[in-house]
Amino acid sequence: MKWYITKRLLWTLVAAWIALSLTFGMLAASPNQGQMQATMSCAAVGEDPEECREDFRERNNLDAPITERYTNYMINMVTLNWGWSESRSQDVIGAILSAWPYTAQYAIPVLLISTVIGYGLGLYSAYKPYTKTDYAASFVSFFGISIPNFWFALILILLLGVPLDIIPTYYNSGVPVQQGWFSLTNFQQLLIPTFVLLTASLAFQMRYCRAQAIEQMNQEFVKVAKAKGASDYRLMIWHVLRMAAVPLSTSLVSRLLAVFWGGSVIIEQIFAIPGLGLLSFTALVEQDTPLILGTTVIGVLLAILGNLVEDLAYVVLDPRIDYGDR
Amino acid sequence: MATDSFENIDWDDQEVSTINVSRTTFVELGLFALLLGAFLYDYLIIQNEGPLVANWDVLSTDWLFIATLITMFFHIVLPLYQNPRMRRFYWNRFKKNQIAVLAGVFLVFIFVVGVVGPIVMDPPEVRFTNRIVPPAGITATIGGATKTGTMAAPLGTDAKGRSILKLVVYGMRVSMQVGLIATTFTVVIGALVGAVAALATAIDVGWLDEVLMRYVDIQAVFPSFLLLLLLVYLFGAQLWIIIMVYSLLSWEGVARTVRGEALQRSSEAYVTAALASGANMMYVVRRHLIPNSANSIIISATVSIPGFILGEAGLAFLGFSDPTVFSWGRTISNGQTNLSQAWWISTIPGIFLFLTVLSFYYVGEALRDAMDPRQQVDSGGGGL
Amino acid sequence: MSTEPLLTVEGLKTHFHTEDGTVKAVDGVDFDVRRGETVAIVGESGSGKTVTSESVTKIIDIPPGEIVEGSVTFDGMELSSMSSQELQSIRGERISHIFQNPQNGLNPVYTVGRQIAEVLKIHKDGLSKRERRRKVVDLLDRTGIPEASARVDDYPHEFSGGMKQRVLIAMALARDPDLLIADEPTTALDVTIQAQILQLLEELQDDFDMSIIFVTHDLGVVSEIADRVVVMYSGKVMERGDIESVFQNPSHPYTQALIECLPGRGDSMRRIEGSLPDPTDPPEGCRFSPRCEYATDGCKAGDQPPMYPTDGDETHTASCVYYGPEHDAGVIEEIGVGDQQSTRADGGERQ
Amino acid sequence: MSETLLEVRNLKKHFPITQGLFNREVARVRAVDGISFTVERGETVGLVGESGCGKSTAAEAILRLEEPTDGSVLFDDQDITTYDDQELKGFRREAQMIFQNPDSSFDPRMTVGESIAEPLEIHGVGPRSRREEIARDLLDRVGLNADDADRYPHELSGGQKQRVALARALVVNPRMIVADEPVSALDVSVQADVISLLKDIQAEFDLSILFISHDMSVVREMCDRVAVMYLGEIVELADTETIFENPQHPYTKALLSAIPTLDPTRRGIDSGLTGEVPEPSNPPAGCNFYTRCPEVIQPDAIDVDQAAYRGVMDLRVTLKRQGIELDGLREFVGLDDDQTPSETDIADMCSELRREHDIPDRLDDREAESTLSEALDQIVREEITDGVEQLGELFESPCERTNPAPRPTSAGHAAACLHYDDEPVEADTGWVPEAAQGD
Repeated sequence: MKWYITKRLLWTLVAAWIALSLTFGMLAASPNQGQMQATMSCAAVGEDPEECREDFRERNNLDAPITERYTNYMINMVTLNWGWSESRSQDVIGAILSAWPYTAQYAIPVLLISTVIGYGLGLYSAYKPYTKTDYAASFVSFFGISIPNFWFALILILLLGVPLDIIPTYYNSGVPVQQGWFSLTNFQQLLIPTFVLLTASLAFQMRYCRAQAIEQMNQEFVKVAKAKGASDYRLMIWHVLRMAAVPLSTSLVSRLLAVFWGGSVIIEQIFAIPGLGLLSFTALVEQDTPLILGTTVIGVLLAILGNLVEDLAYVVLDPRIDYGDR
Repeated sequence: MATDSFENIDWDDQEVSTINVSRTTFVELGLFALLLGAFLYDYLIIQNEGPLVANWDVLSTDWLFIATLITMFFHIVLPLYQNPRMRRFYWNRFKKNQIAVLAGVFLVFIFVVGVVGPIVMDPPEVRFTNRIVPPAGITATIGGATKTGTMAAPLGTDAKGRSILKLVVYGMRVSMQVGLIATTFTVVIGALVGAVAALATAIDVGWLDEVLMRYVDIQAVFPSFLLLLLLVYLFGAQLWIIIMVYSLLSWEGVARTVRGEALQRSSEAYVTAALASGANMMYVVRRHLIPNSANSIIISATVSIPGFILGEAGLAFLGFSDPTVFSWGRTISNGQTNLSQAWWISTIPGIFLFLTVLSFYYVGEALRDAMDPRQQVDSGGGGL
Repeated sequence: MSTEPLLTVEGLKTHFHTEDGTVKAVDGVDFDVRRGETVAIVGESGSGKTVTSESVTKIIDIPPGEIVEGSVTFDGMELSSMSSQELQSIRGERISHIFQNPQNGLNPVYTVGRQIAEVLKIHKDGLSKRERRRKVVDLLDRTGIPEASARVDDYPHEFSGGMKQRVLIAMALARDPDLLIADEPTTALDVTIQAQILQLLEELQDDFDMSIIFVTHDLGVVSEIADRVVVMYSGKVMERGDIESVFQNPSHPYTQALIECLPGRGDSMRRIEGSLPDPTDPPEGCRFSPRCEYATDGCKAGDQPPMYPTDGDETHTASCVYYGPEHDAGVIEEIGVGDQQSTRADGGERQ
Repeated sequence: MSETLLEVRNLKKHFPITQGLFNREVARVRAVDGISFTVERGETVGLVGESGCGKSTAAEAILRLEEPTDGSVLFDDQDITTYDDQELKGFRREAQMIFQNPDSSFDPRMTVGESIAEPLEIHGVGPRSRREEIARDLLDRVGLNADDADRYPHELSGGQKQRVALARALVVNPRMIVADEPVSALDVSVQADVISLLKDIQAEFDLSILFISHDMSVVREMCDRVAVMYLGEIVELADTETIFENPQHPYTKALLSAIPTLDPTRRGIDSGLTGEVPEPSNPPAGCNFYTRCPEVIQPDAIDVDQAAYRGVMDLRVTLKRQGIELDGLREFVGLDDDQTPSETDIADMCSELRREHDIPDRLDDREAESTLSEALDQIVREEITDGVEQLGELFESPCERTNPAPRPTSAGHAAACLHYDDEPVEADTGWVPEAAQGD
């Protein structure tokens, strides 16, 4: 057991290192956007753009050999000194730390609810396959994964926000500060964004759980359990769900993160929620390279951490693993 | 003459077996060579200035689109055409799912209009004279003035007076290009990596398989949308760059499927039978492993196409996509400002986007049921 | 053996509604099982023997399966009209089931002991944790698992095929059932392991005083363990009777054909022409008529002939017109099991 | 040319088990551990044994689908283990294979005609049209009709697919067919069809067949001679009737007595075998079968009832190969973890050990009984190693020391068992049939 866990931890570090190197590689290989932004802002102010470009390269020692820049970049990354954000005039880490609560406040509920309800629906439609409820459930799941989240948000704003105006269509970032994170108004203003994100993640969880559950239900040990006199409830939970949890656990986090990241940038832009999504959006608009790098790396590291959680869950859930193999 | 029978094969002169490239593959390679030649001519000789053919200046995405159409023709349309029995078998099972048939028809419509439309119809032009006109037959009050739509712009116009109908038609082409080109590249790269990995295990070059699969694990973990944003920012937002970035970021699913299929099939009896008759590993890969994974490739492709379309639309909505291209996402985003009065600007393209993506998912589901009975839930047997 | 049968199945019809039509897997089956008796249901694949055994306690999944007709009376209770809760209280308690493929009959993520204890918990045995563990160890020991007390906490993947089947038998006997339905329990096992399992079932049948329904396609196994036998073909019963009379004097042409095409019997093997009928639209008249060498037009019309007694023996009946009125049973030539060399070595010493 | 088409000499196939980062070899699965036999022209030789005995691996090693670890395979007097790729390809044309599972024997995307013609395509024979014509002709010969050629495998039944497999094997006009459990997946009535077709085709084309099966009655129907395999080795080889009428090796006897008979009046199925087949990665020392053999030879020092001796041997085997977990025993007797066992507990535990291994309470040989009860006492008091040693000294059987080579028996054929006196049967091959022995 320990050997497997240490192997997985080592692998997580290697993956993180490769991720950082890849982002550095992409940065180095690209025409440096930050530099273009600096020259443009100088030209606007009337200074000589060429000279601005020179001192920008100076400050970021872009002319140093690649290995030296690489090691600096890595050291900075590891020591959490991720550089200075021009557009927010604060250090990147600070910006991220100030923004993440706004994302977490709706992200965590979305992840939890979509998993609990998603698995519940998935199990139910696997329990009664090819019935009306199953067809209805699968249509809802198709709807959930097909509907473009930004368009769905606009439609909801159009239908609910404008006429019913009790549901705010824009997020007032002051509310959590004055009335606290769990106040009613904060809840109200998060209603539409959470619902939009929820449909997509719920749909994914449901489809995946239904497929795994149906596969497990065809196994012989379910028939044996039924022959033991087990009730349908005990069969579905203790046998089918418990067994499906093994494959489900290997994609619990990464699958959700994939759906989630896409949605959060768009949702926070539409509803002006000052979370990590909006942070990376404004960074891109302002062409603030360090901040862009920061938000991307946070996303990648979170995904890698999620992968580690999945691997450990796999070990706990499936006694069959012979601890030698991957 | 009496039917030939196996006894009278004279084995002495049958020693060497040539690698015979079939006629169709030969034609396909020829077409690709032609395409490459035209591209080099356009790129090097006339430095992409004037139009290449008649008045059609072939843009970067078009080259990719033509290459995709050629690949799709030779690997999907032609094989189905060549053996009717297989086609009938799959069609009978596919048409059991009426919604999928409907979705299929809709997709064909989108594809044809998307390809033909922009050739026939000139691009949407800005005319401030008839800004924000509602669709034909609908009256709406915009900024005090009430207007009713006319057939001139059947679906109404946007804030810059561009006809929504044209925007939608051009949007179809963009979505089709993104979906099909990116998927074709993902399939080609993924199948290649998957086959190489499976082959490596089969001929005991274990470490190569291990390296490839570890990279695939990393790529599977990366949140592709975030990376997309970063790469588009770093390398510019032209459509073909977005498509290539998408292709390079999301082939891991196909690689895993092809590798899994190939490994599982290489232990099947008909592969051992081929080996027992003297076939070498390359013959087995070419004749058995790759064609057999075609089914699961097609299934995973029909699921990845909508993913790419939604991704590009999201990018366009945020304003990071190619400004010169009329993507649905961009049109929806532009309609965001005057959403309350001019609801149609965002809604109509959104409906098309939603239906296209939904259709792909339904067609994908029906294809999986038709092609891969193993994954199908059989009626008898276990369960409650 | 008391005369009142423990289980009586009358006119059982179980159909499956699939996309390409209704599969009439079981289309009118009658048999009964007395206490302490072993009844074998024998037939080839597609004969409906498994569906029959699974219809008794409605283990088949509904939908797409459906028990269209027929009654299943067990110890005075009518099972076919029972609610699923009532059925659940019978399964594992009064009637238990073991299946063909031991390899994945056990849930791989729970220990063997826990899965056996589950039966006791479901049926509220009222034992304390320690007492229940002792009972599980005792059950494992009685089904021949070596070192039972040490192996109770092992996981299924640590057991061989033969051992897993013993665990499943222990699980089935946990609540001391009256009837055990064994669906081809030894088909997936090697012949020496099969011998051990068959012997074990015989011993346990006496210890637990239970009846057994033994479903198999192997006539050898039938003759080893069965008291009475039911021969099924394409969803219907062809022949039924005591083991000696059916094997000494097989009456229905299908039973004869089954016996004669067994390999290793010395004389040349007979082959059955044609192929299995399509379950969605079975042939008219006797189901075996399209492949039967004695078939007359009478056989090919109307519905399946009733179970006529053969040569005056009420308990040995066959569904064939030749044993009915105005037909001459002599037409079907006599063959018997006795006159063929047994594949078992006679010379070798017997333990 | 000599009558023998195939001669296998001391063929071995081991699979290394590797572990850890550098794939160190920690154990070897000795799937085939030195088998020798011959197949004459037009003869059918059966390779029989239970799952895990290595019969399928042997077949694949003979055809070099798996590279043999040791030994040689002579086909037409030439050793194919020395062939290079080109020669091997020529050999492949002469020896073909058919498989157990009809569903996975054919590529689902190829028509029946294409599958049959595939060996021709591999050997570069003629244009497509000629291959197709040959395939259609062959379909008639195996009892199907020519226009089945355009059908796909999923449209055929199991029996029909095995016929097509036979056609595919015949298309290159081979001299030998290796049939790996060709009828095991079929119903009895369909089995009869395929077996009689196989026999007719063998007669028509004078084929030699290596027939692999676990079903003794099918083997009796098909084969002229039978080799019985156990844990990677051949324990007995003779012509079919002798094996069935007068088996010599204890395993063959057990195998035959486990087969259910058709006659209900002669019931009583008792193979007398206990326990399971040992792990091939760590086969028992000496004779492989001693861990389960009902006729295991008692050392001269003792004379005990054979069943009781088998019980003691079972106990010794458990001690040696898996070890005994005393806390399981203590729990069985009702002792708590820390409680020291009283005298009666010790006695109970000893009698439980006896009961679990079917050892009677008292052995009739006085000396054996005292050694046994003393050893049990030590084991239960956790001095397991001394107990094992004590048991070993007295009860060790000669079968544990020597792995017997094949020896002549009274029935006129050889069996690898110490029951028969130690006279070498034949020079090197060991299993050369009497006929060849004579001249």
